[in-house]
Amino acid sequence: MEQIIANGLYLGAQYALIALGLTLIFSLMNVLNFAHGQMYVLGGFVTYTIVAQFGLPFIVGLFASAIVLAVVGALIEKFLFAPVIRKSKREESTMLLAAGIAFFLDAVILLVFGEKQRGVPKIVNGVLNWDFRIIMPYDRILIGVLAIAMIAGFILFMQYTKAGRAMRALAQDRMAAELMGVDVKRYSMIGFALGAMLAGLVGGLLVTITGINLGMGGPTSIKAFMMIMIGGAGVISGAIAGGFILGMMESIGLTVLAAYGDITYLVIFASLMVFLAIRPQGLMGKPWG
Amino acid sequence: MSPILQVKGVTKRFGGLTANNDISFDVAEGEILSVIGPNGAGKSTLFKLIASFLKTTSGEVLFRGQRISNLAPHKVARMGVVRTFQETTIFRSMTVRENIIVAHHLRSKASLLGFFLGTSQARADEAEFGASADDIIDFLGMSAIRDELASNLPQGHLRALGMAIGLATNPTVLLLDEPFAGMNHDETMRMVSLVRRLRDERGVTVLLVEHDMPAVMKISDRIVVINFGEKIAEGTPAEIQSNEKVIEAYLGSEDAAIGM
Amino acid sequence: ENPVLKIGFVGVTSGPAAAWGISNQRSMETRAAWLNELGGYEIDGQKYDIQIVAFDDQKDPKRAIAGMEKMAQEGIHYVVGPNVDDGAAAVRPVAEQNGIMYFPYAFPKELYTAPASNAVLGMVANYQSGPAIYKHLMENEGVQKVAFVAANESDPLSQRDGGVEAAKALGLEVVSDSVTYQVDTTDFTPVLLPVIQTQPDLLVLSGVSPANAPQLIRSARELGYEGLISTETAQDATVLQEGAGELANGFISVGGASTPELASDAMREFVDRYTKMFGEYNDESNTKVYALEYILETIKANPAAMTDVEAFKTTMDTFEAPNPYMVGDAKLTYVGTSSFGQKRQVSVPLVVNVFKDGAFETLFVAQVD
Amino acid sequence: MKAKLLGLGAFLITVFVIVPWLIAISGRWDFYYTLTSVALLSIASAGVWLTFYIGRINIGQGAYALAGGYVSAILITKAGFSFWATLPLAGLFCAGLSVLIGLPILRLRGVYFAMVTLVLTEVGRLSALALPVTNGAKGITSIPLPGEVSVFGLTLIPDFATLENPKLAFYLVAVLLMVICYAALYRIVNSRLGHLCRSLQQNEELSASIGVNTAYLRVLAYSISSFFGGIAGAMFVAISQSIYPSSFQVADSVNFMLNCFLGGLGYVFGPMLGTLMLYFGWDLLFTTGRFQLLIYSSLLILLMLFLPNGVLSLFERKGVRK
Amino acid sequence: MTQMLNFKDVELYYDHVYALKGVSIELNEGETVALIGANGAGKSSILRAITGLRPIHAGEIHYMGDRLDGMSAAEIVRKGIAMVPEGRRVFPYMSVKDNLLMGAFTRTDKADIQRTLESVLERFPRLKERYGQQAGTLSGGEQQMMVIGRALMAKPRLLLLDEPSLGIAPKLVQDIARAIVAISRDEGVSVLLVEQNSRMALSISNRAYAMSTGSVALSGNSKDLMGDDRIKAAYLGGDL
Ligand SMILES: Nc1ncnc2c1ncn2[C@@H]1O[C@H](COP(=O)(O)OP(=O)(O)OP(=O)(O)O)[C@@H](O)[C@H]1O
Ligand SMILES: Nc1ncnc2c1ncn2[C@@H]1O[C@H](COP(=O)(O)OP(=O)(O)OP(=O)(O)O)[C@@H](O)[C@H]1O
Ligand SMILES: [Mg+2]
Ligand SMILES: [Mg+2]
Repeated sequence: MEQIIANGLYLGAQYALIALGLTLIFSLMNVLNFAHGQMYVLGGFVTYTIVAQFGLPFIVGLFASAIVLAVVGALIEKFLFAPVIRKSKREESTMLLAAGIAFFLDAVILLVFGEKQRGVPKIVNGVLNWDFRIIMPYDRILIGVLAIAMIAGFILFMQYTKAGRAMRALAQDRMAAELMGVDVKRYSMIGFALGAMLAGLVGGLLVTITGINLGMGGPTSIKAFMMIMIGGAGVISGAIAGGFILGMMESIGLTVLAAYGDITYLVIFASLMVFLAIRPQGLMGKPWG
Repeated sequence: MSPILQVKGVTKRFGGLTANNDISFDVAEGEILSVIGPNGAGKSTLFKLIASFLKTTSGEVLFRGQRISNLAPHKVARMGVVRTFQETTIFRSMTVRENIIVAHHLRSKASLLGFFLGTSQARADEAEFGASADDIIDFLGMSAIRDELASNLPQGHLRALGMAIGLATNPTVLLLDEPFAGMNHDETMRMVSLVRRLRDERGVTVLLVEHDMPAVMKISDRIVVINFGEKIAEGTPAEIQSNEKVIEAYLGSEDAAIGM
Repeated sequence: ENPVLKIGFVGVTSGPAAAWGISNQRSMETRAAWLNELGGYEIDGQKYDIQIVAFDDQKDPKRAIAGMEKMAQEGIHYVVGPNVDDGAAAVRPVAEQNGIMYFPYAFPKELYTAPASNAVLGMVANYQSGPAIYKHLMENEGVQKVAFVAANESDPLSQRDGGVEAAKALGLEVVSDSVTYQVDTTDFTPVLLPVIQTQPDLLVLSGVSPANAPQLIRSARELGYEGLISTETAQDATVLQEGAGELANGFISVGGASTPELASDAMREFVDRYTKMFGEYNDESNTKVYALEYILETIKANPAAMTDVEAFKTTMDTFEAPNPYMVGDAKLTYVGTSSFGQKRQVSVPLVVNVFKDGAFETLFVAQVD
Repeated sequence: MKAKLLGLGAFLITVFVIVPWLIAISGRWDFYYTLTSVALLSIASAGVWLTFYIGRINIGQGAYALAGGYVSAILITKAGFSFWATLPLAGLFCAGLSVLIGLPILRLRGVYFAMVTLVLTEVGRLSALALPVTNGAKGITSIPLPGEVSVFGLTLIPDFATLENPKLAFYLVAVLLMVICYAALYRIVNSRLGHLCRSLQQNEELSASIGVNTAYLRVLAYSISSFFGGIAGAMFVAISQSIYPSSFQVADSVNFMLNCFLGGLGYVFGPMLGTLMLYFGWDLLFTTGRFQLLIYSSLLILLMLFLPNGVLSLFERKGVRK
Repeated sequence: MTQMLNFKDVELYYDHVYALKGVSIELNEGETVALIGANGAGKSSILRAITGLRPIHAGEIHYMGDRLDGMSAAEIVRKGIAMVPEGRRVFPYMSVKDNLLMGAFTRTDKADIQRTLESVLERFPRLKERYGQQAGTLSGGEQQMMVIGRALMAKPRLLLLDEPSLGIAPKLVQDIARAIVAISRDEGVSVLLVEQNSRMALSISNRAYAMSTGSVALSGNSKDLMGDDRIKAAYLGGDL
């Protein structure tokens, strides 16, 4: 039982961090960023390159991932999403753009980093074994703690800084925010960059544990979609809740349903659909979903 | 004469908040009845309950003696009880005329399959809707904006369009939520006389929520006042205007310095 | 200028499963460039330049059909691929209608059993390697209890079912065979927890992709599992080293011909050329060097086969040529009679490897008939 | 009206006469399958477009294509049905299934609906893997080609197995289906049904207030959409003579949606054009080798940048009125 | 009196609808100017043009010696112009406090912001009671007060109000009208007020412009206009 909870927490922390970036971008621009998973993969490869290829410390790689992805995010927002949103009649059109960007990043990642699975050496060795009730390698604990710290940092940033407040305002009413003197173009870009940066950071964190390969992008996006759906799209607390809930569901489901094997995920997915049918806005969703 | 609409002890709670508390009143056929009250008093909620867009917590609404609360909203509309919205609610990317034509849905005699196949009944329906839409446009004096995209209209025209949509359904009882908001005096008075004509010429019973007191006093046969979800007064405009409770809660006393 | 002989490749070279097709395509391209550099490949006294025509099917069976149509359009009669079961099954009608022999890396027996006759299994199937491995481990390591895990996808699940059957036939006790995982799993601890609790002696990762293998191994070891771990698919040493480090030591997988004990000079040169051409070798390619070699050698043996697959089929029954990639007097022949009732499989050595400190060591070598 | 009829005639002549003729003289026989795919995928996309038309982003069409495929495959292999009988049955089965699924999930809007349908595709795949009737991971293979249909000894459709050129036959059937589906779609959009769908797309509450049974209409549109998905899936099974849980997956569902965007959500024929461009585009870029995906995605992004309202918006008129 | 705002020969259109066909209005420091007119006359468009929410297609907008047209909304706000838009536009999921603080977004002096905050809360005691509540759950009247307060948080020199009485109960409209008078009197803020309640607007303003379909039909002293027959007929009505 303890093990299940520990696994769920660890999974939940990393999931929540992924979902946060996605939900931030969604709330600011109403864009469902299909390329989020690819950004995560890119982050992983950047850290891999810095750490495994250049032999620099892990923390440098992590920072590099954050910076590279923030820049990529900013550029994508400024030159792609902003003009398309301005010109298109229905905001869903950005989905095609997002999908195009996802394909594009896939192609770039394949050409630059190759098709192989990559990983960096463990950053901490050893395994915590509490009487066989909880078995958890130290590096996982470290990554989990780092992820939670980042989530906390992000919440504090959004809640108490001027930029955070500006972004929240922007998400709720663009025009009103503009009238408050918020440079909406700039803050949209910052928000997108921040979202991309979060994706990159998770990629960088996880490359030490799960490694990274080009195929992880698409499924990661889908998982992230599920999380923000559970919690409520565009809501920060919802993304965090969704991440932890999905983490727990996987952890519990895989254990409880192990005997039935093939249907674990079928059950998880189906119960998700039932949940949403009952609660169309997710847990903490706002009516504007 | 038995009332066309009876609101019987209607209560609505949202979580801990009681938006409507045990409200009862009757509406006679062909009457124009206004519901007034401070912001957040529960007027729009009451309308939504009558049109069955919300489910009542307790109590019921009867239309011609038949219970209509908690039915599906389209069924209530079909019976002839139609609401317009407080927010300017229209079909944004249709033209004014298209908006009104679509709103004729209830009058179609042909089935959806019939429309799909283009039967003669369907074509007759279409022609009739077009003609009727033009009628309504003329009636409301909107011919200048007939083919304008609804999303381009200013506030005032949106209200008029909202009402046109309501009219197109050929209602027996029409619920208008703040139809005069955002209109100046001149326009308001035109709308007032339109609503009157609607009642006089088409026999429509009208319920309305409005904050424009001059208009309310002019148009209403009777007024119901709600405060904090409770009915605090009911009567003719003259009675309401001099009701101390209403003045205190809602009307305020005249102040020449600000022209009111 | 030599005339050109086009050989096709239809497989997945982009997206999540890109690794499978890319290692495939690259090994073909390496070999073709090599042959062309030598002045072309001689068939019936005429030298041909070998050209590889590749089509990315994105792991979509519908695209795979389009790819096969493209091959037919290009006048190609020999195609390597597709990489997965559904694609291999989907292209069958096209291949048969257009007279194309194809060499899938997919295991469904119907593809190779009559009335089907145009598909040739390009590697050792798991239902052939599995029993050999289990038997070896039973006899040498005293394995009694086996557990299986597989990704929740067609190919791995089929392979798991095959493995379970084989293990039972050998008299092994299967303690867990129902646990599956999504390919995008990022943490395998919850997946493996119930499996490890059944305390198997051998943990089989059925049809595991090179991306998932290191994580699974790592999670199992971190959970305190001390038994053996094996798979019937080919793996890449670098990937294992990076992803699991020394935890991967002792991991048993199926390899090709590049293990030092077996590799001939030609194999080593192949690896060199591959590395030069594409920057990095992929050990998975070991199992994928053969298909092209078989096609060319068979055509050489019967030049009529160049345009006529029926001639190819007849030749297959008696075909034999030296295996350039292996030391000793290994032969290229077609096998499969016992599995499919006809010779529709290339004969490659069944090399079983053990991972040790960043490289594979040969555990044993067997043959498939 | 006249222009429309002319356009229709030109289109029919193009797809039924000119295309086969061009293929015959150019010898590009591979285009038959490409165009057959385009026709079938555009039918599925048309379904997705219809759900867009009621204001729902549908990323779940793959699930219905898969279900349709399985229905056809199972009926043929296990119950001995003729393929031609299974084709409408597959569509009807999907329509029925979509009513069950649609009733609860169509209450969702915006991204919530989109994401639930995305999950639905995955549920489809996992169900196909888990159910016994679908033969699980092993799929259903060696499905016979469509057989003969005859009435009183008169052969209406020949047995495909005996045909010299089944490619052409599949092409003609697929295109015929496409023409029928788009004709139906066109009628839907341009009849009152379409206007009501549009009202739903723009404001469901208001729609209900004018007496539209929104729940019914939503389910109706969704089931028509799923019907399209089902028959497209069944046709593919006939061509590949096999089906696996992965025959239609998330990527397909996403592509169906992209086809609609690319062509333009505001145009009935948008999904057809979008499918042609996306599918054919990938095929044509096959010569660019390892840069295929890079070029393809770059083109996609550029198209979106310059024509965010779909390719067909190119032909729209603009102007300022005083 | 110094001129503060000069809105000269401005033309503006949306997709293909002309909203302003050469409109000129002026506003002096300390003045309250009312804009009245029929629906769709272009009143809101004038405010949108001033704050840069909509680009203008001809004409010029000058404010205290700067040219506003071409500037972004954010820059214009920094110049001391605050607007209360049509339909309130609160940030519904932020607390009253955060909404108010958003109003001071362009300001940096924390102590000074705090002082303004206190004065706003003093002016609208209701907001103090609801300080931590989510703005979306406020009643219509409270929301209206909050957005006026929010605009004041920017310490503007020019305040633009678009139909502050829309959908507000009569008693609250009176409160709002009094607040506007007080703001202009106490803080010397100039006000440009768009109103449908013409009687109220004319009573509390110094000057007024009456608009009809994209141009100015009448302008002048509010007192005079109140007596003007044309105004009476069109906007005030005889029968109250
Ligand atoms: N869906 C809902 N959930 C929770 N509370 C609600 C909901 N709808 C309305 N309320 C609350 O019920 C109360 C009554 O609201 P209602 O909209 O009926 O007021 P109103 O009288 O129409 O006010 P106004 O004149 O400002 O339009 C308000 O406090 C409002 O916040
Ligand atoms: N976003 C828009 N797109 C297209 N046309 C618009 C838009 N906003 C306003 N218009 C048009 O511009 C004209 C002026 O509109 P504006 O909002 O300025 O009027 P207004 O005087 O404020 O009216 P009201 O009192 O009804 O709010 C109207 O004819 C309207 O149709
Ligand atoms: Mg209301
Ligand atoms: Mg206005």
